[in-house]
Amino acid sequence: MSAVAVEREHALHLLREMTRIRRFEEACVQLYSATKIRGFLHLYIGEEAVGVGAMQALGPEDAVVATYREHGHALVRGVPARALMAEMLGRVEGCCRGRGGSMHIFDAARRFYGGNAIVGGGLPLAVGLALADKLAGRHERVTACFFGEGAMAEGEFHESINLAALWQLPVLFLCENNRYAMGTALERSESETDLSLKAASYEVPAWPVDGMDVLAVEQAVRRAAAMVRGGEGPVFLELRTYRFRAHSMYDPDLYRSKEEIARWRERDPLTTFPELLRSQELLDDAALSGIEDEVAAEVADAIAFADAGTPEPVEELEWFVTMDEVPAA
Amino acid sequence: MSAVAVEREHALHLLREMTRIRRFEEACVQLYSATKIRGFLHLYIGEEAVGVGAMQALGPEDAVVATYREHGHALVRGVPARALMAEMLGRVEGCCRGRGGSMHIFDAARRFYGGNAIVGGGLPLAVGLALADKLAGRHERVTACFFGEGAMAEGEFHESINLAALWQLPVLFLCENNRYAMGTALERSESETDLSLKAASYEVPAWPVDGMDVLAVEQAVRRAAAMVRGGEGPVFLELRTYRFRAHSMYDPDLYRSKEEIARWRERDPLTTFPELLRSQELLDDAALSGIEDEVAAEVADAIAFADAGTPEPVEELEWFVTMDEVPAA
Amino acid sequence: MSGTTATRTLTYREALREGLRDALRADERVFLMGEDVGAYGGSFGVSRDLLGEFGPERIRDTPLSESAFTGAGIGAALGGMRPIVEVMTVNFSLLALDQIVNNAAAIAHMSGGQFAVPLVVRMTTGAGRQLAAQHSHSLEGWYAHVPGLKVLAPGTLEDARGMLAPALADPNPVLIFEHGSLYGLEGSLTDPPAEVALTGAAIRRPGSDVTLVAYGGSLPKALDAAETLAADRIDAEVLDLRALRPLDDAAVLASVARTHRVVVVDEAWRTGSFAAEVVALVAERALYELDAPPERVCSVEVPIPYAKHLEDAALPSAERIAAAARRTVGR
Amino acid sequence: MSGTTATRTLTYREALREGLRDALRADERVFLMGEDVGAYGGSFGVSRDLLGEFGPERIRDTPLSESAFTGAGIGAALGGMRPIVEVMTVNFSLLALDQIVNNAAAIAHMSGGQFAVPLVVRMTTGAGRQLAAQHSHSLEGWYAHVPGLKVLAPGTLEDARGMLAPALADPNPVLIFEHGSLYGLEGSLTDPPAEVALTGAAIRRPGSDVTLVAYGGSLPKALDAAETLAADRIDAEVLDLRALRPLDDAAVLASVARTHRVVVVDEAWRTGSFAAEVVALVAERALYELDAPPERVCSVEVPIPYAKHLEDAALPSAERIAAAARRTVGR
Ligand SMILES: Cc1ncc(C[n+]2csc(CCOP(=O)(O)OP(=O)(O)O)c2C)c(N)n1
Ligand SMILES: Cc1ncc(C[n+]2csc(CCOP(=O)(O)OP(=O)(O)O)c2C)c(N)n1
Ligand SMILES: [Mg+2]
Ligand SMILES: [Mg+2]
Repeated sequence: MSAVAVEREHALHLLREMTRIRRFEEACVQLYSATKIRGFLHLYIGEEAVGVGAMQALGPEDAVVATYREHGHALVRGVPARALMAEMLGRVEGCCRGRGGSMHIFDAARRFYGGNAIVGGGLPLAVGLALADKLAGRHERVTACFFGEGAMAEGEFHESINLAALWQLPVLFLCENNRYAMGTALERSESETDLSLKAASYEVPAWPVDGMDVLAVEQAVRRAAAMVRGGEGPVFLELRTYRFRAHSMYDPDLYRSKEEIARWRERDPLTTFPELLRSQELLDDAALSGIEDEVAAEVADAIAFADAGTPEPVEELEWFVTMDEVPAA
Repeated sequence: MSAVAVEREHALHLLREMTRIRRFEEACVQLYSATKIRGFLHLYIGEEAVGVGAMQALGPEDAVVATYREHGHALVRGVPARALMAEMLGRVEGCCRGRGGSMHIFDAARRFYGGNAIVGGGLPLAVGLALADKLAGRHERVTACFFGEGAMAEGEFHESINLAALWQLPVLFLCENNRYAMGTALERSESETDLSLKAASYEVPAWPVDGMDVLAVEQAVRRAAAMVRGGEGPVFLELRTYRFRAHSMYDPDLYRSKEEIARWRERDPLTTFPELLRSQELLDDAALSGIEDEVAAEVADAIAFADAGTPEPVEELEWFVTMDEVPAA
Repeated sequence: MSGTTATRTLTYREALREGLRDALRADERVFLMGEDVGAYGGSFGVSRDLLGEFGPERIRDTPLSESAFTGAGIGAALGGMRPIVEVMTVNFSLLALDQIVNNAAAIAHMSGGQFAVPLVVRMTTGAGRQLAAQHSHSLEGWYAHVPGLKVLAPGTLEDARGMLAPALADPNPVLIFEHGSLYGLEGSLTDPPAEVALTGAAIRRPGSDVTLVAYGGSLPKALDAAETLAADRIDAEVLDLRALRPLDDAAVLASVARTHRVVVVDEAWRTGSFAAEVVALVAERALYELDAPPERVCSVEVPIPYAKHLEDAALPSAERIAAAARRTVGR
Repeated sequence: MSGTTATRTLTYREALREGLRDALRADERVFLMGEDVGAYGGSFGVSRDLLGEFGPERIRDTPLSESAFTGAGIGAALGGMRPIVEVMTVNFSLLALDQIVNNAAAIAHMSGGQFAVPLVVRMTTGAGRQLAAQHSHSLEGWYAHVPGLKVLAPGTLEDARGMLAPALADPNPVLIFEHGSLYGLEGSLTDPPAEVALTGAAIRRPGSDVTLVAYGGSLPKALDAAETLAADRIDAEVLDLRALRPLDDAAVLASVARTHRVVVVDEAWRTGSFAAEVVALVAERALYELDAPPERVCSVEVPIPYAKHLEDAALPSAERIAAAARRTVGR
């Protein structure tokens, strides 16, 4: 665990955010078993330190692009748990009126641009958002793009990072290396498994970060974001992490050993970070259960809200296929 | 010019091959002006040392994949000038019955797999041809894939070289870096302009070669091909060259200076190589004009053959849309 | 079950797997390649257990790179192999479309018949599982537009089991679209399995009042609709296209010549759907046979939404098919 | 020429360029991005000279990476800009299709209306210049299949000049298909140029005996055919679709209701062509208006060959259109 000094309040904030994600995802599993959530469901359990740490470096003016494994990012970005859970349940009160579901969370007010179910599909969007900022002279803005290590084999990754580097665009490439793309281990996907080295071949500053350490992530992303804001072009970070659960609810998880999972569970940020804080006397039982209670209440409230939500009237099915105007930013 | 010692006979062979390409291409220009050749026509003038040098390292069992700028490769690979010219003129005597034209030269007997008008489109094919060899245990074979430096920005390049490296396939990646993709200079296309460095980021051995020096090309490709045949996976060569003509017959050539072209013309392999041979007393006027005469006769014969050729009967238009059997290899 | 051939119960998924296993056993040149076909067992479980029997060279996991591995399948076919490329779903096949259209489909013709591309590409298609806009496409009609390809849509266990062998024997690129909602379908097959034709439509239910043309995932819906209609004494014929390219024109026209009414079911969006082709065919070549305007039952023209009730509302259903059929017979 | 507005002669290419120049001058948020739009002057010369006036930020050359720069156009539109992406030709747009279908077309709907994508994508389409199999596609019909997109096909100088402004004003992704054989077309335009509607079909030649439906590069052929037919006293109406999506159903149906015969011209391959959609529309909604089976004049189902006589034989021609029209009137 990193030795970074940390303010108590901020430390508890980080812990609370990671806990919110964990409990939210656990609730999703139950709701899936109860057949209230359907379709593909990809959980962020185990990877919370990445989303939480990274999001600390971003302000409301920045943009975020994520993948189908984006509940955590959305929550920390400020999408209300109610709107998120209502989306999972396909309610009109959901952040996308129930049309997107788990893989397509969008929130215009928070500049959260999805939620993309095509691997690599968000990368060109991020380049374009950053290009818009550059052309419009909005120099302080950053576009943060999350994607898995599996996406790096796609042509879209190559084309997008080259464009961003060539045009010196303010994109923060945040690669969540959880070692597997569905069942495909990194070694069976990339001839060069040092992903920072790969990214550096585009003349992009790049380095690996311990993605199980929320403080290390925060620190690295802050540094990277500052470089990007400084107009020096994109930066790439490889955030080394692990998903504790199967790829999706359909995955029989045949491709990795129980031992491997157990080893990584020892580094669970929801265990190690509280331990660190305790060791620094920043956290005690009361504070911890305070957080857990708060979060439990938030999640319960979100579920109740979603459960009580309404399906969008079928008459509205064809709304927004084409738009009558560009919604105000 | 490289200081490689060279047998006279081989030297004259190389010169003859380069001359064949040059004169063939010049004839194409004239036939284009005479509106006998139509469509897009991309000339290899200036780049002859690359195709000629490289092809020396390949045997009949090897496979070749090229681009729309492939007359030279086809000629040196052994496609008869007659069949090639008849193809340009859209005759049934052409190597593809006049259906392919300049951009789609194929020759099954010579394992010449195109002729591809989609930039980067041949790269996955080359990977597959090499995969077939590997799976079938044909270990001595190489698949040589020619492509321009512009193609390296495409996702297909990234995906293909990664596959080849990951699976250790016998692919020889031969990048013809003529500094421009149509009007786009390399610096405006790639964030990293050292292409060998780029290729090396896939864990593929890669190095630059003077593509204006036919002996240097031959030597490098021989070495690379030997590595590939040795089962060590793919090798990438950046062949630094220049096209003296516009991109195609449509190109007004607005994007580069006359001075730049003139500087490169000083390195014209059809000037420098004869000079080298003369300086080593391997070539004299008689031998040179012997070659020119031979080549002139070959090209004239090809044109006459093509001119006298017949259009494929329109009734055959729908032949080969689907095949009734796989042609024997 | 009685009779001389044994029958057994299995799923569409298992039928596909048996077809794969047989093909891999029968010909050394056959191999399966795609994302997660090996260690994961296939994203929809079709290739589960094959890695164990055939090893990683022949059950070949690929990185996420649809264009390159599909193109590599084309190259391997040119190189003498008989590859089966699994593109996980039709949605991702957009990333490989250039290779399929510009190489697989074109090389034979543009080389003047020097080459053939004996490649099979399998993929999942269709909606109905709340996978939302980017994972619910039905784009097989696009592929059916392209000369040089053959496009199959097995809608029965027999076809799931049997189409692969003739597809591999065919010298041309053959695309097989497996509808995602069919994998769990149960049914019985004879043992040994029957051989099936590669192409050609099949009458799955004879009838005299109206022809319901369907394929793939829409076939069960059309059969359901026919049952409902039967209860109202409307006798619907269900014609399973089986192959979209080549289309069995004659079978469509013959059925319409008997029933004089036609409803075409297609899960694609209506505008520019393959159903439009079938309707156009009938209008051009059997206009005077028609006793009522032809009908199409397609998806509503919206990106398919996640919420179940909205998704259901967007897709063809037995009810919508039956209603369309009723319109054609005026009841 | 007389009258109060001046007219002047120019080419389709120049008309497009004027439209671009005006758009760039009118709105700071507009920029043009694509391969060789700048230093080279545009692969078909459309953007020549614009780099000088607007500079490399707004006339932005891209590397060969169709997916990324098209997707970047979508992102830039989401970020408040009004990008015009030039994909050199429809052939290469296959490499960008995922971005167009899964992002540009879907984001508004799947986000529940939170976003719009005010993007314009221009590309060259069509055959006829001996560019052979990989460079001769007519795939605009595929795009017309996709809800969320608008698909335009300017077939006249006026539309070439005028469609860009309303396309940029539209909050949705608009694709403009410029047929490669039209760039050199000469004609005259009024000064100041007339405003044109974004969508809606236009009768380019009124007639009473048969409707010739065409668009883009097929429009001049249809008009030629109409002239030939007139010489035989067959009075053909030529309906220019102008937009394939949304399709102006009413205009098609109204014309057929007048003429009772229809020939649809489309340079795409016949099976699954957009022409099938038009024929299906007529069959479904104007069956009893038809006095003859509808006809399609499409490309022969082959990868388009290089040799001129074979290419000509593969493509629709005024002769084939006229022959089809004659069949509909029984002469
Ligand atoms: C283009 C594309 N191909 C395949 C898929 C199917 N798929 C969904 S997630 C996934 C694995 C992606 O792995 P990675 O990028 O590492 O992200 P992770 O799921 O590990 O977070 C695959 C293959 C897809 N959604 N899109
Ligand atoms: C996918 C694709 N995009 C664009 C084009 C148009 N185009 C043809 S050649 C070319 C330039 C290619 O440059 P490079 O790869 O360097 O090869 P060179 O022509 O210099 O030999 C372009 C942009 C194409 N044919 N294919
Ligand atoms: Mg991963
Ligand atoms: Mg080049």
